Amino acid sequence: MNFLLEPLSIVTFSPLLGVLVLLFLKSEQKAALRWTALVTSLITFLISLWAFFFSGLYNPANGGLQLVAKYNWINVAGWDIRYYLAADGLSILLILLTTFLTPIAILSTWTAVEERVKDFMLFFLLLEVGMIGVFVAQDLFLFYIFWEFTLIPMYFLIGIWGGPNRLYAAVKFFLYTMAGSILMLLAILWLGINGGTFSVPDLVAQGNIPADTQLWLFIAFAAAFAIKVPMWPLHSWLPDAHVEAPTAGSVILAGVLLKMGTYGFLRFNLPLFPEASVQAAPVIGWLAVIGILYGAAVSFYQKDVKKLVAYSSVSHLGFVMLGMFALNAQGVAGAILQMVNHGLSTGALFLLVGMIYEQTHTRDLPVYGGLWKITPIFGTLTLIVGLSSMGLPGLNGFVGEFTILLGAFGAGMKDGVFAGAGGFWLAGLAAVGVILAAIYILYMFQKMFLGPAGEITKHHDLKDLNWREILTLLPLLVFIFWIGLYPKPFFDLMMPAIENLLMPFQAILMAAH
Amino acid sequence: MVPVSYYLILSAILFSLGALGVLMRRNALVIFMSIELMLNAANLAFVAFTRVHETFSGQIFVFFVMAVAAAEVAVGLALIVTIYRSRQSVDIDQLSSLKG
Amino acid sequence: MLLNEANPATGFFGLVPWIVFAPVIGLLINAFFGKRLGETGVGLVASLAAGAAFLVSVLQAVSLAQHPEGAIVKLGEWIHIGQLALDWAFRVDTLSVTMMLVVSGVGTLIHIYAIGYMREDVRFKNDPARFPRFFVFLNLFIAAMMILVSGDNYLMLFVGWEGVGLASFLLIGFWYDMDTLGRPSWANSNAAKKAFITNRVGDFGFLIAGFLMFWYLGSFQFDAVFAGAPGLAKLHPEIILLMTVFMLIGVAGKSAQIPLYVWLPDAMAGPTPVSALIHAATMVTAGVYLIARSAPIFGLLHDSQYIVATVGAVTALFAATIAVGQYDIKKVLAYSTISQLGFMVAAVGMGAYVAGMFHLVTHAFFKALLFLGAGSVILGLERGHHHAAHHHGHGSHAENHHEETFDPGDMRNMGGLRKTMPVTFWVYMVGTLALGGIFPFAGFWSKDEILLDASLHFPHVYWILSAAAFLTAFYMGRQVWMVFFGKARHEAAEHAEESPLVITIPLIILAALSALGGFINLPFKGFHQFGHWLEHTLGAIEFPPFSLAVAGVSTLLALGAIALSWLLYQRKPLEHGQADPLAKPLGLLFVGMENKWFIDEAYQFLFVQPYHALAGFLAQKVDWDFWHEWFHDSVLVQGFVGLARFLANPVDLGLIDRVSYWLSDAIRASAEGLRKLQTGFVRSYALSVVLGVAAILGYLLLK
Amino acid sequence: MSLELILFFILAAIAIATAIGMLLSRSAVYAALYLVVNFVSVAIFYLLLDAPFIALSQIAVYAGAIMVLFLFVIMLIGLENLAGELNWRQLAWPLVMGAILLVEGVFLVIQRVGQDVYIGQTGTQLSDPSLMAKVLFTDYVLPFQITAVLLLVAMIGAIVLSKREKPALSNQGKEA
Repeated sequence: MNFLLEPLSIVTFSPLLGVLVLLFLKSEQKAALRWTALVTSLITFLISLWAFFFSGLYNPANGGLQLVAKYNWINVAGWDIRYYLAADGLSILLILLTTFLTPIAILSTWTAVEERVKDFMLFFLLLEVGMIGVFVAQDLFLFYIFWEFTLIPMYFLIGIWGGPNRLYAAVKFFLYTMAGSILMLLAILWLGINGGTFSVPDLVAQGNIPADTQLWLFIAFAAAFAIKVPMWPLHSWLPDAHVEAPTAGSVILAGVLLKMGTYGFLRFNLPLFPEASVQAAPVIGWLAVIGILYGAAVSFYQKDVKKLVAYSSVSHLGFVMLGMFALNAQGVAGAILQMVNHGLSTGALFLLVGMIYEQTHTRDLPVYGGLWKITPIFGTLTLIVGLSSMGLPGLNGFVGEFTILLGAFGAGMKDGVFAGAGGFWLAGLAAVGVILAAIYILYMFQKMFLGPAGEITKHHDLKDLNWREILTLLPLLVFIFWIGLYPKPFFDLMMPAIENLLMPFQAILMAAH
Repeated sequence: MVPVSYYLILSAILFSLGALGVLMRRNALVIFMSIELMLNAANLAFVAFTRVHETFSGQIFVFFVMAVAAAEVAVGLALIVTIYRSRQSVDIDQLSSLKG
Repeated sequence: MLLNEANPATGFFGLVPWIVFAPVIGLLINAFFGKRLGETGVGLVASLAAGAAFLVSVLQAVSLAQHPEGAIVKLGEWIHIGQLALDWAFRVDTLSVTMMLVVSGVGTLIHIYAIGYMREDVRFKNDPARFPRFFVFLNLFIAAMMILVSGDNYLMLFVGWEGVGLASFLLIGFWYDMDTLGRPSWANSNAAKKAFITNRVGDFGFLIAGFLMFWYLGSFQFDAVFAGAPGLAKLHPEIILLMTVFMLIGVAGKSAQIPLYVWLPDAMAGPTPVSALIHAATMVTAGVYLIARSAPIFGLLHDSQYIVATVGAVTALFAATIAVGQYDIKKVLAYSTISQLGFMVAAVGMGAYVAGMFHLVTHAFFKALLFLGAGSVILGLERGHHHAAHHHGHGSHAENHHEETFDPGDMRNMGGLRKTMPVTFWVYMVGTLALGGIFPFAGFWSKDEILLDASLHFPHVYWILSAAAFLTAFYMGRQVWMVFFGKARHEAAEHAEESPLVITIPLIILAALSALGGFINLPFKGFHQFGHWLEHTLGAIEFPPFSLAVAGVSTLLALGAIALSWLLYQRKPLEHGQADPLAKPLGLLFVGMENKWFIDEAYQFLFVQPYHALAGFLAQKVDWDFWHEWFHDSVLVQGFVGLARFLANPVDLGLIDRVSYWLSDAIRASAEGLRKLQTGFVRSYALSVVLGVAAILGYLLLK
Repeated sequence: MSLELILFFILAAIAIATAIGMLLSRSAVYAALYLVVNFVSVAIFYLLLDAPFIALSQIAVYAGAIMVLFLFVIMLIGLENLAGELNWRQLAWPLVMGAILLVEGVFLVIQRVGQDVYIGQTGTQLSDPSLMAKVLFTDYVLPFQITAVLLLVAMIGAIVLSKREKPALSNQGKEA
């Protein structure tokens, strides 16, 4: 039973305690249900803070895996499957992002979810378990279980509490992700059987996969992750899922679930298949750039705010992928930070959209207009979050986007991964995305808040944000400014791990040129 | 010294008697008691084997069997009470709704 | 804490972060407590914040006088990844302090002016609750601009660069729910958006220049970059050229040069103090500052200088031609600003950094003066309009007020204001003479220095700039005659009233500066104080001797232009509804000037509409119809359904079902027999269990 | 023939006799009482086998708790006259099967165990309940916990099953 007492196990499974409490509450006790879920998720957040910063068990200067919990689990037929949890600089920010966003998302459902509150909270806490599990699992098999497990609560969150077309969206989300995962499962089995172990660090240490096999495995893993990210052109499920999902679902979907894809690339594809990663980098880089421009252009055309934000995710995650596959320190660090940034600002955008939707029950841009006059706090917060999303210097988005672009540009230099495949053009075109981001964000802001009063603004008695809503957004805003002005603590957390991660690539690139 | 086979034969006899009880009685309560008898017979064999193999496993199994038996009796008797309430009888030959 | 980090030997340098903190504190106070402070309180807080920044700037200048080498004050680390090392660090040297003084000095005056201006403006626009917001934005602008001019690396400069863009966006869109005439409209917010996006295009250039800089020179820090640039220029001159060209794109965005100047005229949608502060005196000069700051890079290649100088000169002339054809008092000034920025960019492009910066300073004075004067005129007309409406209005005033689209900024509605608004008139005259380049006003000295440099090194620039200077004097003359002379062409102008002291006092101070500002850098031996001041930063500077020829020609041109404008606009003053006297002689040319050479329309056609169409095509056709609806919902889903149907009908019904029917028949037959076994008696089931047990035991026994 | 063996035979006789008695008893109460005696005799066998803890558990759980439960239920549903329940014509198959089982069992024991296997001599250790507890709470802790849950579930199940359906009061109220 010791495995349950490991710090990371506690972090991962502590939401289950809340689930247990929820089971004993009646469906009618809505307040109690909400408070239970909120308090549980807050406790989980505190535990995660404790585990990483106050327990003394985690040393940020160490680039390797820490807080290791390693137990034998399934040892049959020569398979070596372990219960293996650990965290390092690549995952710590994402774990914290998950535990941080969950209470915020729960808080946002306070008045938005009135039906089947109990089931909602249950699924939400279960979802949190799955998400944290994905980020801490170091055994491929365990990872796969967590990975697939997240699908189920999300499926129900969309399918039960979603918009009018929720079933279509939920099924599409489920099938799309499943389809990618199947290939990954095959690759996992191949690795586990041929490598003699499912533990990622061991497999990385062995590292004797021939280059052509690597490429196949890379593609199989990438299939699952690219759909989740989602990379262009596999993004078709995203607008449906986002538009139909309830606000809290959208927040978590954008904030954390998409990061599982990018994290997958970072944790599995890069270290396990370094040669294949270098080979595939230009392709992924170009897909990312197309995604950046395409997502920005398409979101500019949207009339539905949620759809606009959803497509902007395609653009933002294009930046993340571009930075990651620049395979240099600036690019990867920027990519990880941008994952967090996207979680914060897009999460906040979804929250804001949800807050106004609760009052107006429409997300149609043309019926808004002139809102800033009536709801100044709401307008100002949306402006700040929007600016963060479009990368205004001084806010978090800029730090991520700038370092990514800088990294991508450096990868176009003569010894970088993009050197033979477009060079500076990748970063140059991606930088155009910065202009396009300004266009769609300002378009959205203008159509909602500026200009003369629109239909909704005229005919509804709209209220500004209340204290609970401000409280929901405040933590996000704090981090938006913090990361923008003083990102050092965040970079410090990830840099040692990034240096470890990039070590093999220098040799490979040296050999290639 | 008693050879262990004596205990085992006794256990077999008790078990057979229990089985006989299940087969020949119609009263659900008595059938239940017969089942308890069979469980006891099995327990006896367990404990006997404990002495042969010099390990606690047999005793511990008996312990678990008792716990399970207690649970089984609780549920079973509750069922009987419920059946009696609806049928005013515990004659199992009258309970033939499973007839094909 | 902040004080400790500075070198204690160097006086007030440690205070420099307060040029940013002071306005930030001001904006926070006003943002959170603005409603409670009342209008005067808000204005006071904001002005004090700007004033504090000015005070700190003065202290910097005092310290610099003793330690001209300046200092770098590090506040903290920002982004450190690998070799990338970006800090929050402030650079105090003569160049940055010059900018600080201009920004905070002019800024403070405009803050004070704005207290009076906005108090009336919010009432004309019927939304007094918006008053505090204006000062929040204004302080935000000061803070961002201070970051821009004081940053010690290109990225920190960029923070300010985008920050002022944001402030500009917010202030242009301050009356976001109406147009410049106060009618409900998207116009102002469109103008704001246009400004931000155009600036972003420039920022894109800036970013690319930054990337080149980092990967070829290894740093963003000014000293490190400048140290490495000459070496790179020898190895890869093309990289330096690219860097400067991309930087020029950034400059074109921020300083409104061709081809990105289009946002600035629209930016006049913002309240007049904004036009004065941001879109004339300070923000738009950021590009000039950037080039001056990057002098060690721009000076490396003649090609870079040539391109920059030409862009500046062409912009100067081009914008001046448009200014001639405008009727809106602020639009004329806006195009004049673009034109003057062209002068400055041309100057710094030629390597005449002192001349460029000199013109920047004097221009800040007189253009701020002109804009504020124009604001005063507009307010005067608004008052007059109200006055007239109250006296004449038969029936409902409000109705009258709303139906008539009176444009207080249209010069065709003015005339004869010399008598009704005397203070405004006199200060405006000072500004006009300074801008026109009349001896001994400030503009004369600075413009003359630019022309002198051009005549020595870039003759083509000299000719273009001279033409622009001629037009400058002409359109300013035209404006003055139309606004202040002749007789009123509208009843509002008849009843116009002079502005209160809170407005006129800043005007008078600015007028004094515009008149005397030129004396900081007289082009005679033994003077050149401003040049020597900047020499500490820019290195040794060549001071060409004062040329009577150049000065004489430019003065003659200016006087000639004013005379020409007198002939056209004053000898026979414009009547109400009469067409511009230039329209006939110039014909199509004037139509072009009037309509800004149709550049906006061209951009609309070339960029905006195609992007709209492309976005629509991608979103609707490609992403939705093709990819989402057709490919996913039709091909994938229907393909799956089709496959399922195939499996269901021929395969399943035809084959498997047949087999299964047969099987089921067989099973049913056997079940008929077997069901007899189901007696329903529990004991018979038990019996069969025992039978099974017995069988197993038997097997064990026989095995 | 040792004393132990004599004791064994006596007890075996009692056990078999009470089992048969239970089988043939006309009344459920008698059957239950026969069974109690049977359980007690089996408990004594446990003592003979050096398993005191099990023996006492046997008495507490079987003879005590379980049989009391039986008696309670018998009281609850009333005494049923079981006379005539045993229909000798129906008994052929059960008897045959019981006999087969018995024969097979005995033969299996003889075949597999043999008559000369004696009980080991280290019984003192096996009889120590504290040692047993140690094994129970280390190696078998998970089954132990699961058993606890099982008991809880059984308890809840029994409560739910034997709870009377509440009559629909509201309807009656309306009609009344």
